[in-house]
Amino acid sequence: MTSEPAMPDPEQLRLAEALIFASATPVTARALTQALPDGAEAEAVLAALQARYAGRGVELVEVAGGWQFRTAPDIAERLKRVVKVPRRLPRAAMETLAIIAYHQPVTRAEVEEIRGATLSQTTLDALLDAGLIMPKGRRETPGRPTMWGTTPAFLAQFGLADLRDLPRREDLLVETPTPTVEAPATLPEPEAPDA
Amino acid sequence: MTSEPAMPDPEQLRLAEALIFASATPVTARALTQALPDGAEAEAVLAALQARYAGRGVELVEVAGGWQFRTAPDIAERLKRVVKVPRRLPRAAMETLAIIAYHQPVTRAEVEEIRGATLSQTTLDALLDAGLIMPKGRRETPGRPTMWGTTPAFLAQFGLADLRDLPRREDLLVETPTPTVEAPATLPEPEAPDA
Amino acid sequence: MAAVAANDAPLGAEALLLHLDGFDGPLDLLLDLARAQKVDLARISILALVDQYLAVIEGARRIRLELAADWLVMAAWLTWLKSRLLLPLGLTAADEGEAAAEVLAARLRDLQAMRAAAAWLGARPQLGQEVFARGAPEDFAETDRSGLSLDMPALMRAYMAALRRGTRHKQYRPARISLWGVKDALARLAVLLGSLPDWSALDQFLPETLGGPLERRAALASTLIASLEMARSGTIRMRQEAAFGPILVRGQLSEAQDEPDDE
Repeated sequence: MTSEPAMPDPEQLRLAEALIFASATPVTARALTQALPDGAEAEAVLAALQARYAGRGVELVEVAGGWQFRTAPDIAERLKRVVKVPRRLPRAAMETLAIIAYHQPVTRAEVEEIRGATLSQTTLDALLDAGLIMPKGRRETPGRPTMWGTTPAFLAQFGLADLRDLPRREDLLVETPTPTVEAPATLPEPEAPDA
Repeated sequence: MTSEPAMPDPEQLRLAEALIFASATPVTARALTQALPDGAEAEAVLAALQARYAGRGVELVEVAGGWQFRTAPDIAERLKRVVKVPRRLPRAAMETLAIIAYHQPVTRAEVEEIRGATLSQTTLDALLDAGLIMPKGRRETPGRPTMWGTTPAFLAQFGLADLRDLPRREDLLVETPTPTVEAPATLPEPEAPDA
Repeated sequence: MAAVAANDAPLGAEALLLHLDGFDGPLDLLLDLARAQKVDLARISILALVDQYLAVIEGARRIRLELAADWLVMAAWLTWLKSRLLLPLGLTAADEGEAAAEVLAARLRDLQAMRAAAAWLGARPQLGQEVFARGAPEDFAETDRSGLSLDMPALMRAYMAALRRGTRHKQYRPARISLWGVKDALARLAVLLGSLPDWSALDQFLPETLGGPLERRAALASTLIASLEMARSGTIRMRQEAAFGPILVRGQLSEAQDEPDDE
């Protein structure tokens, strides 16, 4: 045995390469030794293999006590792609949004009246955070409750040019229930964001 | 552009190498083209990459409509000693698979007719579990029997780029192969464009 | 797999049975017998094949009578085929035999081809058997769940659901149908007639606030009945100039001025 690292047998290199490639977990030097023919030096084989892959798209790295092929970090960065998985709004939020869209400007109490359910702060916050609704002044009644309306972002999200593009309420409801809160007789006036 | 294949940019080679290496399934030339910078020639990059890996422990092969790195077939025996390998398909399953591959879409009754034997549930289940076959609609005859065909996983498992890679039926009959003798495992030779 | 190359040597009865069990049915056995003829499948002798098959089945039956039905069905069919094949050429029955023999040969070639295909597939290095893909694939995809998935149909469904629930929660009160009854009409006529000294059309005594046509007709009918009632008791007088003409009423107070023109 010489002290300088001898170039390992190419067949050993091939076997190590295939084994590490096919393994689902990092391959320990010990496991590699068992796979290699007797007398082979796993360390030398690994070093040679690492040198062979140096600077390539895939590199041999030591992780978690074993060896594994990993994409070179700079390439991994370039291959990274963002997959957008849009969330759906919870049902309560969607219903609240729809009511605000059709009845704006509308107070929280009115939304609750129409939905027949209380409107939680979480739901309101979710719509505010999503930029879909905004305050539209206060109603001049006792308590001066905040009125809510939709934002231009709401229109953009639904691909509407204008609030008037919402389907008419009459076209939606076969039997028109009569909500106690007065809905605008016609359609809500379009917002003029830059008026 | 010269007619002789120019050596692709090393960075493109790194990127392609990493992309195909990382993927769990074969990478199509189209997907590669999208990942490469504009103007890069996927075919040339693939050819260069294949040449680089020729004779190594891991090889680049064209399967199931894409490209995939796989361990070299000749080290199968040595790898099997350390890598856990599932059971091979029994003869009845292999024959059924061959019949489905060649006659698809084909009904169970037709498979039975060709084999002159009933097709057991075990066999059908084994092929389905392995993801090698799938239903391909129903035949518009009385009873509307399900028709079967092979999956992309079938191509991947047997290292076929395409169903057209199956030998022609006429060629199968020319020299009578002896089914009981295991033929030596041979992969299609990697093309070495500048060998 | 005990099937191959067992046909050249004469078989003992026991071996024969084992042998049969090794086949996947009669066609499988026939193909094996045909292959034993060591000629191209296109040129096998169907007649010789039939004889060999029948000999095997006969041998097997001697020791096991309950041989599976499909072996016997095939034997019966082959016996029929043999009888046709032995007929002199030119007879219709002989032609039938030739055609049937050709079908059988084609089926054997078919099965043979599929056998070969299975062998070809089996000889290929299989993924997960001889060759292996990357054991630890990497995924560079990062999911971004910050976006919202909103669409009009969902908004509409939500709106309708909200309205339905909203109305369901309210107490149901059937709309009050208030029809002008005879009692009401009697009271109204009694009050009004005093202030109307002259003949007046009956519909002038209808209440001012009437909903729809239904309410109007109901009020008119009630008022007519009320006025007839009052006329009968002599409180008022009524008259009608022409059929379907306006019905006129007036109070009895001014009876001095007028002729009685009942009805």
